[in-house]
Amino acid sequence: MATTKLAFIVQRPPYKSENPKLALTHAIASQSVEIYLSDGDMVEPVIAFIGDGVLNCLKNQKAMETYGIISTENHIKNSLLVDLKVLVCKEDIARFGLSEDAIVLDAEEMGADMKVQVVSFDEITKEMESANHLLFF
Amino acid sequence: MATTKLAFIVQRPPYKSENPKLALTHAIASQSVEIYLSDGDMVEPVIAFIGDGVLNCLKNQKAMETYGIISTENHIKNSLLVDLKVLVCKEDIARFGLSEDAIVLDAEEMGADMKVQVVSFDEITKEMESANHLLFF
Amino acid sequence: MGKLTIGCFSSLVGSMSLDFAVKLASAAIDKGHRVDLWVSGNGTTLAKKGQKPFKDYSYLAKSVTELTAKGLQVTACEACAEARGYHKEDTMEGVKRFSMDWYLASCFDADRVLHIGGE
Amino acid sequence: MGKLTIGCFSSLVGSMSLDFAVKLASAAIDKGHRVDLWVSGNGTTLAKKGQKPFKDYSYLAKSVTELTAKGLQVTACEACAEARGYHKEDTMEGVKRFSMDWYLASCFDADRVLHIGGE
Amino acid sequence: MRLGIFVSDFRNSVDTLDRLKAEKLGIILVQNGVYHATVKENGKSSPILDKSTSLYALYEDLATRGLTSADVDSRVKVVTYSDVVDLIFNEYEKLAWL
Amino acid sequence: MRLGIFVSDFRNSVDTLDRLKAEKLGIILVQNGVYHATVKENGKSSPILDKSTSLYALYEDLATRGLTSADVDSRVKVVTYSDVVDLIFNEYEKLAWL
Repeated sequence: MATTKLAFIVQRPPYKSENPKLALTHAIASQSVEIYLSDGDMVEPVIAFIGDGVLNCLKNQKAMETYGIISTENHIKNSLLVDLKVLVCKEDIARFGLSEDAIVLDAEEMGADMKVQVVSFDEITKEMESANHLLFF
Repeated sequence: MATTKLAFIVQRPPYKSENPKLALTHAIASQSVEIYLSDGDMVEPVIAFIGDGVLNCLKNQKAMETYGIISTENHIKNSLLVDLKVLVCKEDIARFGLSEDAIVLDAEEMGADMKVQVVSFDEITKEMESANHLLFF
Repeated sequence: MGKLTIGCFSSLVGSMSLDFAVKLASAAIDKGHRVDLWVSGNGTTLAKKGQKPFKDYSYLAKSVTELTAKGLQVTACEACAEARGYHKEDTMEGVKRFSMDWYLASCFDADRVLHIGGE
Repeated sequence: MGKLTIGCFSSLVGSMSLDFAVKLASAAIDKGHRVDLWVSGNGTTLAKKGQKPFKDYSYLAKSVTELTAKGLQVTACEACAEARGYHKEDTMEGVKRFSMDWYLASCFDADRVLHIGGE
Repeated sequence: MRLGIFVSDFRNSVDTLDRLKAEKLGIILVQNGVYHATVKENGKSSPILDKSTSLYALYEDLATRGLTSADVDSRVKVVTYSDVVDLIFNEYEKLAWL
Repeated sequence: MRLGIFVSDFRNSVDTLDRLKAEKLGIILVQNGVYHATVKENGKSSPILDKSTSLYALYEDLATRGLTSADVDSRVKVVTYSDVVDLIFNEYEKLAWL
């Protein structure tokens, strides 16, 4: 019985490449990883948006209307729906002059209990320290 | 009878993507473009390396030994061999503290008469002005 | 009405530059312009037959098919495609494969050239 | 001896990151380590059957075939491949296709994970 | 020359824009380039907005990223793909995608 | 944590390196990252070389670009792929590719 903790750190804005989105879909895949593992073994992901990566978290992304693809916003909400831990760097939100109101913070309309946590970079560093492996996107 | 002048401007270092190399191979393709054109019509390419792009011009690139691919250096020499005009920005060479000795300047060993010209950015601007179209790599 | 030649060297799906190129081509054709689209390097993936639509991924095959019917010329760099294991039979209907000189010839009589060569 | 899991999300040929991943895998296997290689996004192009060698283009198909014979596990993201028109029959021999959870499972018991997610 | 420059990145890895000279120079912000029109870092607008008086940002790429006209700097005009076609053919004779 | 950071670009589009903290932090320059070890701009070395005392540059990527050990800053150790494997398993426990 073991748990491997993986930290998915998103440091780039959305849509230039699909990598920020792939961070979320890979983290969500932790829900089905047990088919490969022994009983009781787990993969525990944590997702953190830092630097320009916090721009992934803006509300009202119209990617489906404009380019026919599911928005990164939607993928963040899907992550909350399966109870993943999602962190956004407080200092970077301040640097961009964004109010918390402009940021995806919950997926209540989808029935998710989990919320996005706005935390200091020091908190995110602690998550990296407690993770077994780091995956930067 | 018309000539269309295309300016291929390389502004990024080699090998991160294959784009700087594709600038050269596309410019070289001007040699065979006549099959698509009327008699006397021509495409005249000029290649200019600016900014970090001047790093494409360093001598002794061992890309074949290390990764099994023809070096960008070799493609510059092939361009000279088919008499293309190749320019390198003088100010950027100075900025990187490179001597002209460190830069590919000719392909004499392959029998090319043409030489790489080290010119000021103002000269390169004039080439862009006289070109019909610009292609930045 | 003019002729616009677009060259795009970025990857399908991964980068949105091909999406940009296709949408711009569509808008220009709607206004009565002629458009040539050259895909080279990783951009040749646009020409692959059998792309599967997922809502998660950008899906351009349908737009390309519609636009070629409206006169868009799409040509993929032959060597770039072969290097990636895309052979002639892997190419989407309506899309051509030629050497790089095709792109230069298209630029020859174009009124405007938009070369998307960024990374 | 340890286990190294490498994830690579960059395109074949266009970026040298897949070259890096394959060379690092080879060096690690030569030292007796176990290596898993996960290719996702545009990295799935590494798994395409029928890549043609040109001296102008990076050609990794041969190295991958040799390394899988030496125990390298290469798995491509199934959805990413399908979106690009790579189906099961397009996949190089010795390379597997699974969902993203395969990568997480490989990370689970890896001693080291090198995730190449840059652009 | 009349030069239309497409900026598609928020963090540019090249300094070409600082050097290009043209009698008429327009900047069309597309893809992640649209953040130059909307984001203030530490209260400051992007220096790109000082490079030209003809500034455009693509509506579709703003909307994709959750941005609206209200977020866009007043110096920047929001345009659609259809407008970009007209800019290409009517306002500029040469184009550069950096 | 003991963190090995791979830098693969000459112009970084992210500022993550400036923020990461670790008891032991090593920087492995690969691909176009090797220019940090060799290029002086206006006479100045790359500021990346001040971020750590454990600096490495990949031999194969130097050679590819026409660079030799003689071009490399004295603070940086030239390593092969085989050496990188040992760094990964013996010197660091977590890895970051920025």
